Amino acid sequence: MKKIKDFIKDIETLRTLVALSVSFLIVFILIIIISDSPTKALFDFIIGPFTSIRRFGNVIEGSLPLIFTGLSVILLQRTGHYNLAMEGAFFIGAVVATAAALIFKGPPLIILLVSMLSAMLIGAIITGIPAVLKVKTDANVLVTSLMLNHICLYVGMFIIITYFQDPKMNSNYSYMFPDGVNIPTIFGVTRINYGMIIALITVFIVWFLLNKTSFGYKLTIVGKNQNFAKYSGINVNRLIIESALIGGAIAGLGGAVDLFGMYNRFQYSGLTNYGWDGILIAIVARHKPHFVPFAALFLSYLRTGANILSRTSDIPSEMISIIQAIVIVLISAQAILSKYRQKLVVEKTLSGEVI
Amino acid sequence: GKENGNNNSNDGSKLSVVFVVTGQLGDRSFNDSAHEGIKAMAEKLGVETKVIEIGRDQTVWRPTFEDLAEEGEYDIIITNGSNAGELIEEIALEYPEQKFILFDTEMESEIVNLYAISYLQNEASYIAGVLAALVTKSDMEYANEDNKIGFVGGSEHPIITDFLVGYVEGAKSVDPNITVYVSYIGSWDDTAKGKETAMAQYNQGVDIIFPAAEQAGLGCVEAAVEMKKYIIGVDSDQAMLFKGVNEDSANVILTSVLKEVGNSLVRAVDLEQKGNLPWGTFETLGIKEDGVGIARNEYFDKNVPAEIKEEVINAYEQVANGEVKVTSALTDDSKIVEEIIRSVAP
Amino acid sequence: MLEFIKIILTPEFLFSVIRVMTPILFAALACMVFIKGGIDPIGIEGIMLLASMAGPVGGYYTNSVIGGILAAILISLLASLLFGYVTLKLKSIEILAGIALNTLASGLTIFIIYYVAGNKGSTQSLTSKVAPIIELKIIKNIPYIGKILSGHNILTYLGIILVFVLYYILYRTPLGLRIRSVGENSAAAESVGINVLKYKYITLIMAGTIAGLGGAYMSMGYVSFFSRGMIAGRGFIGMAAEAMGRGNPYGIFLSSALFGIADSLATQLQMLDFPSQLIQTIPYIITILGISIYSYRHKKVRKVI
Amino acid sequence: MMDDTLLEMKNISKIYDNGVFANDNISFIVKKGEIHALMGENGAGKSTLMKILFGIEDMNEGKIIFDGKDITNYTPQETIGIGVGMVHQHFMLVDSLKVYENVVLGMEPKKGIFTDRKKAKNLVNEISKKYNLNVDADEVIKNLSVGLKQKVELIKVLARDVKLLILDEPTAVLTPQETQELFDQLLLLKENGHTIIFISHKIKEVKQICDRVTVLRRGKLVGTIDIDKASEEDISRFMVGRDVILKVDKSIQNFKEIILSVKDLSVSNKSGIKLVDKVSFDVKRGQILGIAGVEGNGQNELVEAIFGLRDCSGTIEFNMKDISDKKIKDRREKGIAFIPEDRMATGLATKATVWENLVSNIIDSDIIKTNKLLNNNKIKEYSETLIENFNILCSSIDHEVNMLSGGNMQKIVVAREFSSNPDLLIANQPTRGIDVGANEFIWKKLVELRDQDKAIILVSADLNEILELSDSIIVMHNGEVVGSFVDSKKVDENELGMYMLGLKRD
Ligand SMILES: Nc1ncnc2c1ncn2[C@@H]1O[C@H](COP(=O)(O)OP(=O)(O)OP(=O)(O)O)[C@@H](O)[C@H]1O
Ligand SMILES: Nc1ncnc2c1ncn2[C@@H]1O[C@H](COP(=O)(O)OP(=O)(O)OP(=O)(O)O)[C@@H](O)[C@H]1O
Ligand SMILES: [Mg+2]
Ligand SMILES: [Mg+2]
Repeated sequence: MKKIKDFIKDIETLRTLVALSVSFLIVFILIIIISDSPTKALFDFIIGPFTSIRRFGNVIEGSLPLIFTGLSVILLQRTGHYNLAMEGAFFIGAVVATAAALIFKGPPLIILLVSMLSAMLIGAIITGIPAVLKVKTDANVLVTSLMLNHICLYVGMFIIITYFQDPKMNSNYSYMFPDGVNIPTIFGVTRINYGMIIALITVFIVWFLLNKTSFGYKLTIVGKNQNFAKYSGINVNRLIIESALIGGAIAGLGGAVDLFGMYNRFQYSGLTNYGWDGILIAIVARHKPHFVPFAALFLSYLRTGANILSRTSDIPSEMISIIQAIVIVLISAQAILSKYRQKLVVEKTLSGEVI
Repeated sequence: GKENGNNNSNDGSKLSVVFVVTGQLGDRSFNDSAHEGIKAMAEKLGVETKVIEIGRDQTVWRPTFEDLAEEGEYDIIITNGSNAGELIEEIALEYPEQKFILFDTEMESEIVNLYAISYLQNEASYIAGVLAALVTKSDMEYANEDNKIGFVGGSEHPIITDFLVGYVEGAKSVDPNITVYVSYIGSWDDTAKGKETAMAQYNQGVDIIFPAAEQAGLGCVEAAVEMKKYIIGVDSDQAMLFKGVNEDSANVILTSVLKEVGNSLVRAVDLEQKGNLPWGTFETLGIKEDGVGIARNEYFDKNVPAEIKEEVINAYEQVANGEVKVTSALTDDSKIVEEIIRSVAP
Repeated sequence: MLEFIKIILTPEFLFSVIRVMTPILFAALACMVFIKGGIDPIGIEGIMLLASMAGPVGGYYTNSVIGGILAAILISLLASLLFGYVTLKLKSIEILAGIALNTLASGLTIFIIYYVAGNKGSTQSLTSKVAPIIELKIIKNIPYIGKILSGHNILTYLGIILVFVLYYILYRTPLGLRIRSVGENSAAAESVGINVLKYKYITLIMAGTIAGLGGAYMSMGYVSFFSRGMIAGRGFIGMAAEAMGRGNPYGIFLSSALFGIADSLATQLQMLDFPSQLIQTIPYIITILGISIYSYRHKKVRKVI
Repeated sequence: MMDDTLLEMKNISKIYDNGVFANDNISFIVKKGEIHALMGENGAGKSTLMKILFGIEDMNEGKIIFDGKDITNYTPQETIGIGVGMVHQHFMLVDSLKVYENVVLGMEPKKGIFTDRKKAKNLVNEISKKYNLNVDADEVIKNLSVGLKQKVELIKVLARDVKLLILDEPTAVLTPQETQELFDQLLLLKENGHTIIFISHKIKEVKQICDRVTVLRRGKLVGTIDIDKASEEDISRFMVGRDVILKVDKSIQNFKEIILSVKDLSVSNKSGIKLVDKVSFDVKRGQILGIAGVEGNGQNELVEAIFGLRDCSGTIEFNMKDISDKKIKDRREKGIAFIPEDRMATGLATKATVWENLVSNIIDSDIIKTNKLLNNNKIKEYSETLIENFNILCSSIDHEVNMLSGGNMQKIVVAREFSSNPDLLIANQPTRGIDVGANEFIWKKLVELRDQDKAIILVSADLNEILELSDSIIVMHNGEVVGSFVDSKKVDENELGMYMLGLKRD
């Protein structure tokens, strides 16, 4: 006999599918209204990302930074605080990785390692600041972390422009990284690189931490009821700081991986927004690390499709953000099928089909 | 699409170009200027055109260019090279069949399917500096005693610094003791902050500001109108944009530093149609080549006193015939550039 | 340095503080109402952006200032209610819907102004309608003070009045009591027969209206046109100000003023020869220090007694 | 329908979203003017049934008729409108609001557009005076003790003119005196024609004031009987299916060495007022020390300070070592366990799962780990053992705790704290909201622990519990120890009461 738990899982999957279809339907209607060749547009949007290896590569590449920030958000928000500093940590991680790559001399692999470690360190420091301030002074984490993001941006740009800008470039780009200081690609045609492996290892580590260690258990408890955590003998303050540090290190690492995987010099001109994306990813993945890659792939797929759409069709580029918004909101709409679900549960329970 | 996009004049079919905007249209600046050029091509040269906006997020740039080059649907891809230059070089090598025209950049390697145009904005802003220095000491209605002029940038950026250094040199050529206030808004979009920044300068006795801040610079114009001061526009002929819509704004914009991105693109495509575009080279357009300049529109005529006009035109000629060599932030030593800017700091 | 202190004491500087503060104050007050009613305010940025777009567009079509402001309020109400529908009815997660709303607004505003004004950057080509400047009769003539307090945009005064009005509504009326109870413990509110949904929607309407006014201020007061992305993070800063003011209207007023001071200070410092990026960090550093010191003292006081 | 029927619930069925069959075809009738008891084991479905009646939960099937009107699909708003009031098992209070604000919420007196605060406060004061419920109208809810919160809940319903009053375990957190006062008022209400549904696990209480009792078991109706015709034993048999005698057989006292020694312990509140004032006492192995006192006289603060949940001055020696600087974790590791007064705020993370709540005290130990890593199988095994031993009704250890019935939540706390086999167990209201069967079980467990030469500090509002279990008793009044009895047999209920009310002291 089927467990009610599994049965509810099935309904949940069904709900997601229905939500997805509904959102695509709405998008479809929008496209019909705007476009002269709606079928082609829709094809480009939905199938487009799969029409060439390179495009499919784009989907996978695009998911990389999202995986890191998604994981980062899971850790940062685990203890129930609204730490948004992953945005700044990601950016400053890339800045510091650039600095390290351009300052240190040695074998490329060592430089890479040193750069990534420095990125992790600075990332941890950045997200750690709001946590420490919270614990020591009770300052609101949302406020301090939002402010820190701006500070990261400006200080980061200052560092790049003042110390590392390549005067040969007509833009605020750094010098080129030394030869071999990059993350090599796995498949020639695409830019999918070994950063993917790092990302997946990180996913595993986070999953492991949260599900297999007392540390992860304690984080969950702190997030669900601080009083209870304290009463259980958990050192709440330490955990708030520790989870922030780890979350920031992951975001910083994400910055470094994005940098060395996709570019050969520092070229961000502003905050990347991957941190905010991380919130979406974390929510869609229901704060479970092992769902993060899928959520990231999905968002990346959506974006790749939308980019192809705006390139190949007469749909204005602004529609991309509108379409994204619709899909994201509907995916998380819990109410879809809730009546049906309730009805099914009742039926199954009454008929004794499930326990 | 066609299987490749290299030949066009041969088979007699229409030349097709695509303008890839690595940013957004509506900046009232180089992207809009280029866009004007694209429209002109379609009208005057009968070229088939398409515009694609891909925003500032660099991760989507490569896939877009690769897709376009691979499909080969357009003969020429036109884009801004100051940020995307390096990327385009790589892709141009990868897809030798596809032609690219880049503006706002100089290419060093000689890639045969690439053509680049760069602009000596420092020359035009030199003229603006001359004008500003003359205006601030003049007895024009909104000018005051103080010998102070202003510059507002969006953020620090090599191209912005290039504008700045020319402006400062021009002003110094009129009066070496002049003070130039320099502020950065920290954003290219935030018009309110732009206004705030300009007002802070005006409150210090500055009476004319040259903002190079894209959209955020529009806020500076408002500050000028409200506080009865002057502005020098940037990139496009901004006074004319306000003509008939908002005369107050049009009247405080004494002139604009023009970067003729559109015209230069039209010229390049025209040459290509005639089979004369020297692929694999780059050209630098300055005042002499009319690639940059200042706007001499009706408001300039109406609002700028004759003796100032005369001196401005004088300076124009000096730069055009090479008598005056303007320092560049893009090619000259950054120490020297800094030195010049610092020499007039308050 | 002395020079600089002189600048800060000029009435112009203090005047600018109030101007800079205004949109943040609106944003923070809207966030406050959202949070009191138990609704995540992260979509404030998008709501204000839509309103700032609708102001000039509405003003253009109706050829009146009131028309513009009403259009701004209307669209932010729509956005706010849409957010409500999606989260309350479809039960989407609030933060997600809020972020989506911000994304939507950034695209939709450009889409609309391109349609209306033919330009993707701004609505400058539309004749502008600006909310009037108000001279305060008596105060105007007081030396120094008059120059600081008089002559602001009518919306600025409205914002300041709203601080008090909201205080009284939230803390002194049944409506406020119900909103706060619904926001903090909806089950408790429901158990005494309060229609939770109804008050959620009232919250959305109130906060939406305030956010709409804030957006209108940006494009019909601060400057006279809409430009792409013109809210530029002020909604988020408003969220921060709300938290810093600990959800109390007066506290929020003070923290918005602190933001205004810090921001104006940085603008002044820009003119000195310091690295511009470092100066741009000043408002944010001041905020972090401010909230830390304030919270620390609060915490200590709480501990001692 | 008979004339004297006020409420009829017909064939009510309720299945929660997670598949729990909480009410299975339940029908019963409440007559006008009666006090009708609803009884049953923890998780029997009492609260669910009442929530359905009140309109807060939907039902899957059934019909509700009130005063001749079909109110099956009424919202709480409408239910309140027709004169039904309910005091919920778990507080329905807005923490940051003041007492009077909570009371008038939804029926605010107005002055113009403003709330008439004076009137609101007067209302609270009037009712608290009339029903002897002493609460400060201006105090903020989150500063109140559980007992006071319960009083606010009562004032809340009494302030509304109700025909039918539903009270879901109102006496669980009241002292005996308070309970008596409440009963006097309930009887008064009854005289005035009001009807009351009264949920309680205490058969004595039910016998005392109720007319009829309806019993549920495992979601099903067992039946309704007249109180007059049934003895306490009958009722308990009806409920649990067997005789329950709430009495414990204790072996004679056999105190060993001192395990806990508290000297001059003081605790102050926010405004510097001493809640616990220089309290000193010892607890020995093999001893159950009862702390008696009227709610709010410092018992709570005292035991929280001993466990480390509050700052305090003075010394606390455990096994001869000063532990007053030690963290809670250390105190737990040294062998102290604690059942807190407020299960919802402190004792549980209600949004966490059942297993997460069961293992919080052993998370660092090897019991649920292999190679230092959490082992799901071990966790499952461990949790299920506790669930079985303590007879906790829950369908899956992965369910959130807030899906359990109140009594079963309490059992989770108790099970967890017993599980570490502590040297000293501090039990603050351990049997609050627990059914007779489980109550008996927990008592037995406490005595067992004592007989293993462990020590127990028992705080309870239930004097009967204190007298029944304790070897020794201290009485607290106004933060001070006003009486202490090494042998609990030397004192009776009345005398204790005198001490508790501060009328007598050593
Ligand atoms: N011709 C110009 N006139 C005025 N401003 C210019 C000009 N060229 C560049 N700028 C300014 O320099 C900035 C950098 O331009 P660029 O084309 O290198 O890339 P960008 O993506 O717009 O830069 P960023 O992302 O740093 O804002 C532009 O945003 C613009 O404001
Ligand atoms: N929100 C809920 N979701 C799922 N199941 C629930 C929920 N609330 C209660 N239940 C389940 O319904 C059953 C009946 O619970 P109910 O609270 O009605 O019991 P009760 O008779 O009031 O018990 P107690 O005496 O312990 O308060 C229990 O098995 C409980 O686990
Ligand atoms: Mg002057
Ligand atoms: Mg119950």
